[in-house]
Amino acid sequence: MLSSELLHIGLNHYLGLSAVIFVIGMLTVLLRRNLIVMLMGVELMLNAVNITFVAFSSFNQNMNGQVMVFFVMAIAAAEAAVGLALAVTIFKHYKEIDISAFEQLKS
Amino acid sequence: MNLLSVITFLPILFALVVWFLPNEKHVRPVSLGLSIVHFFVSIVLLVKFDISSAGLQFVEQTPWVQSAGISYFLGVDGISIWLVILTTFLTPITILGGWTSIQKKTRGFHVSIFVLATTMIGTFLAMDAILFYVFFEASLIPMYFIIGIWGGKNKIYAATKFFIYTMLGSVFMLLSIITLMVLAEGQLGQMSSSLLDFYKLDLNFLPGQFLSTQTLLFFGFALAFAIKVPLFPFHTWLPDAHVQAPTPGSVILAGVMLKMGTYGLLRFCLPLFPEATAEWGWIFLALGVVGIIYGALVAMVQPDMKKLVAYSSVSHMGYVVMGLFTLNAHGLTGSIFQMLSHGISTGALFLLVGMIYERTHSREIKEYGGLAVVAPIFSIFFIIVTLSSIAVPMTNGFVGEYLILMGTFMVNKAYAILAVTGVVLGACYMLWMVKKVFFGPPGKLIKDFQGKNLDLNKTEVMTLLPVVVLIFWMGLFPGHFIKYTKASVDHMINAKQGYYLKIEGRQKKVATIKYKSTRVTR
Amino acid sequence: MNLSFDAVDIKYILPLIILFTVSLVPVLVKVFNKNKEPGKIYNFLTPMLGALIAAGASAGVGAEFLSKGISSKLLFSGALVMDGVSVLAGILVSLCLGFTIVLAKESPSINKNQLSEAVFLLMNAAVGMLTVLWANNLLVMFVGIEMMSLCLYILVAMSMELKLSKEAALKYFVLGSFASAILVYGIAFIYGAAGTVYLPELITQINATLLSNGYFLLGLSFVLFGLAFKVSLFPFYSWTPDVYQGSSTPLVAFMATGVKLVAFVALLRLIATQVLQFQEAAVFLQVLQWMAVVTILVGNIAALRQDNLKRMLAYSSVAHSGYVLIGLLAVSSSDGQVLGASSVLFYLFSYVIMTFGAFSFLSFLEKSHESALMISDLRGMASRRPYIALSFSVLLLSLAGIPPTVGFFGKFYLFSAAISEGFYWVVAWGVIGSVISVYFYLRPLVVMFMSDEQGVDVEPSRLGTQNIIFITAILVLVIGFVSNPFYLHIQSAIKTIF
Amino acid sequence: MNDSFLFAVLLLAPIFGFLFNGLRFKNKNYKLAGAVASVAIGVSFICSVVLVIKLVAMPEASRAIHVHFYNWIEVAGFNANAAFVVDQISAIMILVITGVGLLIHIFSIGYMSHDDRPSKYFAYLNLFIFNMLLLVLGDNLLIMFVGWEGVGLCSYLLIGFWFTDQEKAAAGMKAFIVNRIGDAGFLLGIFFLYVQFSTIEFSSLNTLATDLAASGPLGWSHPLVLACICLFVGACGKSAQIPLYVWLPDAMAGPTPVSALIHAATMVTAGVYMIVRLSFVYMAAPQVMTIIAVVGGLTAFFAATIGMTQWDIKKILAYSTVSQLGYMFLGVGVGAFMPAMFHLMTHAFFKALMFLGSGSVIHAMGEEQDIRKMGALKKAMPITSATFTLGWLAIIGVPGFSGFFSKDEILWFTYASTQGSKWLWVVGVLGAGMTAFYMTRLMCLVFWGKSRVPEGTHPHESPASMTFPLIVLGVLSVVGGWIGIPHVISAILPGHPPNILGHWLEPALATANLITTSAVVEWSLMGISVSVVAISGYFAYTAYIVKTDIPEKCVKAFPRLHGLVLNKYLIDELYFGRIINPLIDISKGLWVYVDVNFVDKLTYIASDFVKSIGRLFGSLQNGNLQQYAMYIAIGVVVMLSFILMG
Amino acid sequence: MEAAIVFYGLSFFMTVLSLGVLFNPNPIMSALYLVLTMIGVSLVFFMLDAGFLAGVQLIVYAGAVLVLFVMVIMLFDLKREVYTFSRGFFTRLLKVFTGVVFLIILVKSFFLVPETKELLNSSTQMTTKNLAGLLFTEYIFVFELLGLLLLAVAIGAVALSRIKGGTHAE
Repeated sequence: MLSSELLHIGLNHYLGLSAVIFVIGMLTVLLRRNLIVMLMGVELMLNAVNITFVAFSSFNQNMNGQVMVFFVMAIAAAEAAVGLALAVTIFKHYKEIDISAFEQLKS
Repeated sequence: MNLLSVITFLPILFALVVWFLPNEKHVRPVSLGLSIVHFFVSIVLLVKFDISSAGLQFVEQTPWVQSAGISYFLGVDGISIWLVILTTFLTPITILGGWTSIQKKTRGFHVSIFVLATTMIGTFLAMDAILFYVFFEASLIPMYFIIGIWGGKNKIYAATKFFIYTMLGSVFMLLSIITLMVLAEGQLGQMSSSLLDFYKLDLNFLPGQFLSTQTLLFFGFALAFAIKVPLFPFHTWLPDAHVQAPTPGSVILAGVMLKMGTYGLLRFCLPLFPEATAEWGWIFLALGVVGIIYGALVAMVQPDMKKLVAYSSVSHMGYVVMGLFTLNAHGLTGSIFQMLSHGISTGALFLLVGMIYERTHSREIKEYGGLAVVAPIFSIFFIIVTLSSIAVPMTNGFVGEYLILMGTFMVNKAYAILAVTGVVLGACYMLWMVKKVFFGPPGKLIKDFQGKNLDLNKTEVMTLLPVVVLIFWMGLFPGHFIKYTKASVDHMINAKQGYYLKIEGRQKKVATIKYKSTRVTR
Repeated sequence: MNLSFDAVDIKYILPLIILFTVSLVPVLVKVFNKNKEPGKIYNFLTPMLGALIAAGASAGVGAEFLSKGISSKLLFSGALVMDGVSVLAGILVSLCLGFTIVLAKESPSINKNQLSEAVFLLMNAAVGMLTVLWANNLLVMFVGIEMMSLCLYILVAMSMELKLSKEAALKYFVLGSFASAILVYGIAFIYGAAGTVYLPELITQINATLLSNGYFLLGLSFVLFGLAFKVSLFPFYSWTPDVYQGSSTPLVAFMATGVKLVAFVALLRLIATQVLQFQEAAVFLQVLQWMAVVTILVGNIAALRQDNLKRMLAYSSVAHSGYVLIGLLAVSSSDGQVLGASSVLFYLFSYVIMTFGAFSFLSFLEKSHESALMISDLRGMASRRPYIALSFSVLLLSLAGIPPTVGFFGKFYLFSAAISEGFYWVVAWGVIGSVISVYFYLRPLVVMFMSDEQGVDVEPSRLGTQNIIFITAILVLVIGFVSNPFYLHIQSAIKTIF
Repeated sequence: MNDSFLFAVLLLAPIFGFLFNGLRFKNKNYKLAGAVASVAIGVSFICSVVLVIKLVAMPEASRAIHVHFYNWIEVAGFNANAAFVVDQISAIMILVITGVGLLIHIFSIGYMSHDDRPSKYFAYLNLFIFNMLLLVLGDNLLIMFVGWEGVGLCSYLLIGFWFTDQEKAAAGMKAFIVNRIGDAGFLLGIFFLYVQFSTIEFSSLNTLATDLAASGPLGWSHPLVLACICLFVGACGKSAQIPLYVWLPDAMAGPTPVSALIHAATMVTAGVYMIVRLSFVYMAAPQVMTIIAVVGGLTAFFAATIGMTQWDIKKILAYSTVSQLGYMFLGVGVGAFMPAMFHLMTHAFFKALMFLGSGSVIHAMGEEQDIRKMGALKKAMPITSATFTLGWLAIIGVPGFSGFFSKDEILWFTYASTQGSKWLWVVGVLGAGMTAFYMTRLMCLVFWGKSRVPEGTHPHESPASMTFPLIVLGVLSVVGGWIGIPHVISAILPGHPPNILGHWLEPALATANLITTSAVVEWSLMGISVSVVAISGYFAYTAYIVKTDIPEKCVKAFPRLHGLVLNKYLIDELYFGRIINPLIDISKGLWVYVDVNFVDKLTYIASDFVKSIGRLFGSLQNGNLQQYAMYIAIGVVVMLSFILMG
Repeated sequence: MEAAIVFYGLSFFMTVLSLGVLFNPNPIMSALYLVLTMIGVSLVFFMLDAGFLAGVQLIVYAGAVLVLFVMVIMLFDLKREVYTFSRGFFTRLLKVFTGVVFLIILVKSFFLVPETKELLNSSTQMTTKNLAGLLFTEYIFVFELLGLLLLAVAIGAVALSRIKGGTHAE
């Protein structure tokens, strides 16, 4: 029973995979100090989202999901661009990319 | 233009006039003149008032926010008329009271006073709950500035406390008003915040249970007013506010603003929630009694004159609240009368304390002594006002206090007997202060002023004279005043369940305004 | 669904097109001018005019709708919807943009060497905002939000001020992307569960079965959370004070008003799908109630201890989000919809006016890009600049909800909507929050009017900013006194979305 | 003349005097002030006389002139009209008040000649007369109360007239506050009566109470009984009865004519007057009358004991007044309303006389009041001495003098009334004996014996304006009693002079039933009291003139008792120690602990609580970006789990 | 069966690789792990019968975006980090715990409704042509907006890199 359920790869398996990657991406953002690696975490999350979209799209036989993946990808790229530009700017001024150096604004 | 609107918004016009007055030196006399004009305009109201009617008179009603059933609805009846006159009467007096004590930003001060007058009159005249709330809350702003800008050393603390404390109460009132409006929508078919519509509502009441609509709403309103009154134990903002406020501020605060609380109780709590009032009124009777005794006892040991008078206000307002919750004609009439007389006598007391403070820059009672020698006229005025404050017959204080006590006695003998001790204690603290300040050998402060003229000047005498006249007028001929309130009070007693107010006079557009229903029926 | 679109549709998105086209002008001028910063005409007047024309175009759309009696129109095969809310909010966003450009021109914290880029980005952010307002589709909404956010990330970082603005941009960017990821994850789940991301289709799809579907619940939650981040509701508000404090003030004015307005309209559209009206969704309502209450309390309480004026206003804007959420709660029930939504929109409009005014005041006073305006700096304002001080007081009192300002009526509508749907305890906490808020709103008043020492000297040259303060203050009073026509317009606009 | 006009003049003449002098209060022309004031009172006196003549002319059954000016307070059935009445009772009072008042005004012209502010003094005095007239003329309880409080106020002002002296000011305050306690009782009494009868008019009250009493005895908790008790508390305050008598001795701080007018002749008798006014009501509550009788008897007795030990001439007279008032209350308590009124009147004459006499002495001695420093003033002040002697004879009750008739009448009623008791009679007689003792002592030490006047003081006779009133009052002290000669005495007198006063008052008063006894009993009781007085007076004469060491021996024999009595039974100390100081302590406690540290503290606690939450949020907002991201994550997780699982 | 093996194997590798992104203290290594994960994602797309997207994924992500990342890392000359993770042991623990709980909740909620659908390979609807069709009809507005977005971002990124700020800019 159990094994057959495990062996039959269904929608939830893909979603589970995407969830794993999403959570790992999230944890990257939460845990890593390096701004660039944090960006990578965000990318991971967006990729997980893409897997979800595609999985739903394929299992539901609905093409719209794939179109959305297209947009998400573009936006992920744009975000990466902005993030890296920001990183460059910051690094240029402070020679520092560790976000724990930026804690002036608080309370 | 309706008379009531004129009376309400004339001060705003005056405020603009004063604000744009080219020469700051003219501000005082012009304001005084304008405020006296205002007073006479309000006298027209008194003259035209039909004393035989319990209904609303001079009604003015135009839709304001139709979508929520809010209207600009002014009306006057026997309950509110004197409070309006009291306000217009005290305004010139406050301006005179600030004649010398307000030295900086005179323009702003007079503007604040005028704006304050508008908001206070509006509070008393508004027959629409939201309009009432708007005026009620808006009155905080000018008062806040008056305390905060022209106040004493600790003015900011006092002003903020005053503002927030009062606001705390009134937001729950807002909550209750909105609930009533929503109920009105359910029961009358349209949202309305007109008091007249509120009176028609059938509010669910479960005897003995706190969590019933009527009880909760009752307490929502009552809390706001109890804080404003202020009823024990919500009174602690008052001494701070009074001590820090400038003299005119104290006069207006004690003279009129506190009455907004008792007026609210009378206008909202009693007629709107008859069952809840009957069931829970004892709390207010009891708090009134506690306030009377507690205020008097605490006043007895105050080292500061203004604080003493402030606590005496707590005591006196305790009488008013007690009178209101007797729910009989004697108590109600007494309360209305006491509101007036407290406004006059306590206002005058603050005025007097302020006058002497200006000269000596101290309010410490123990530093005075023997003031009567160096300031005999001042002493005479002070003692007259003191007598009014301790309710000596033939002064205004007596009539109200007597009627309230009698009303209470007819309802609950124990409370009345307890409250009567307030009569004794009142004499104790006031006379103690009089003794310490005016009598005895010259005190520390007075020694410095020996030989100098500490007595009142002509302006000050002119300020106090109308007050004294009124003190005796009200004391000797209370009938002149009671006759205006009689019909309304009787109506309130007779129509306890199912209270309603008729609109007198011109019936043209007013009575029934159909609001567009805001609901989309899906 | 109609899979084609009409060229006439372009007419309706004219505001967006105008904004984008005009946004190119300063940049192009700069490019063709050998990278030299163009003058006032291109950097200021043209964009201003563009913003105004965009607002006019929005109004024109509205007028056309009114004259033709159309309530709403779908554009681009249902990607966008033009209805009353789109029109009204669109006008407001365009006006905000215009005002922001005025502030930006006069503010010291905007780099005058990059003003053209800043204006370009601002206008593109506005394009994103308009998109969100018009979005009839979660994907469009997402892309619009991203467009708006990405422009704003860059704008925050472009401030004259070096350290704090970069930190703010960093935080805004990382947290914003994080939240976007959550939002889009939610869209994915909604897509998966319902097979569509079109809001009108969602309305037809939503039923009890869908609401017990785990995908849909996840999706709905994530979308709500993602939008809650944008409007800074608890527990997603943490970025707000830091980002607002670090950003240049004109930009904060734009973010605090425009972004919030837009994101709330998005939330409104989502909730207007009546998804929360089902018994199964009651748990969402509970969560939202708690969010509202805690947001109000957190915002107001945290603002109490702030001495930095900008940070204080930031926290106050957090609290205001909580208030708006109270109104949204009312939208979630079937008979409170119109009332709730109108109250939300009215409150948002009033909030936009007063918040914009308040931030303009900060912008007016800032001496240099590095000056952090403390409350104590306002000393003696009343005697030096009585009218400005008075206007600011009016704005603050309105923010505190003291009658007869528009802030009071906004709260009044919200509370009455919520009460008629029975959210008594939420409203009770709301009013307690507003009592707490009075304390910190009064602090600047105290300093301005009640202390006599002198504070910072005011630069007298910022006429535009000054006028904005006056205009907003007067609006606050006028709409306070005559709120009814405004409310009725909003109500008729709201009726078009249901 | 029109009745209303007469009343108006009667009442307003003093007010005119008050305003005239009050508005020029800084003026030092004592003659003008005094003249105006005296004329004002004189006008009132004339009006009173006219009114009384009118009254006499009326048929006996309906002797009352009612006047209604306007409705003072009128609320929902409650009517307190500004209405006045002259009937048999108030007729006596207005005559006494305006008559004696006039004399005292005249006396004051001389007495206040050296004062700084004579205008103020006369203004107050006139105001007092006005209030006193209100009190006695009022047709209902509330008007009476107005006067009641008004006289208290004037008393306050006049006691503290020399206010620069802390003690005098304090005495005034004490008087007012103690009176206020009584007034509070009075108010409650009014309430009880109003609740019971829905009226506060005297005539209706008396009729209604009589009807009520006819239906059977009333229990303690009946409103009427409670009303009577409360009103009696009021009377105790005003008339200085135990336990509220403490203010009267202190009240001697005021100018002596004031003591004569207010604290001997008129105001302090208001309590008696009030009870007499309500005699029918009180008759309906016999248990309260017993209380009154006991309190009166005890007051008479104890005040007399204190009087025996005092050295201050005015204090002695003050305690004597308290004691005499005790007699009056004893009288009303046993139902002897007429004798009480009679004693009230005679007491007004002789006590006013003695006070004025003492004033004359004090004036002559240069404000010296200690009788140990006087003596043998007979020679220096013959008129004062002579008139004082008349007063002395009257007060100790030497047969033939006014005090004899009135006091004896009271004692007879005490013995013979159904309300009375033999024990009370014994107390009364003992009191009379002591009165004789201390009054004789006073005479001995002041006027007779050897002079102990200190060097440098030259006592002299007072001016005519002061002696004239003395003479008039002296005469009245003698003849005043002749209008109320009891039946037994008149029976043996030539011409059988009728009991004019008795007949006069009879229709207006309730009367107690007397036990039928023979005239022998009455005569023997009279004999006993007279002999007790004689023995006691002789003893005093011996002790202070003949063998001056006796007092000291007595003191040494009972040092503690003497100390106790000398210190007025430590009642003041008791009040201060047990009531006033604790009250002040409680108040301070309330202020500090309840108001500042509890009620107000709660607001601070609330605001601190809010602030500490603010600090908590502040510490969460630590600036770390990843921390914020974590909040978002946690928020998502918690809310998700709530949504999906909950 | 094979599909299951492939899926599990791929999932395992992707999980390990993404954990590598998370845990490797050297950013450049993280970037490489990310590239590998992206490739894994594109494989997943293949498995889900979304070939076009898989290609785009490879080109856009693994190609362009990652090159950007690596370039920036190179530019910064980032070495192995001393402080890899955020401060505070308990905070880290809390974060990890949150993540785990999040995962559990997600996975649990997937199974709230019984799964019925089957993956249908090579269906006629799911073609690249259809994708393009949708993109240029139904999604035309978003598509165009995306263009604006990219333009704005491009200009913004340039502007950002040129900022000087501060007083020395004037």
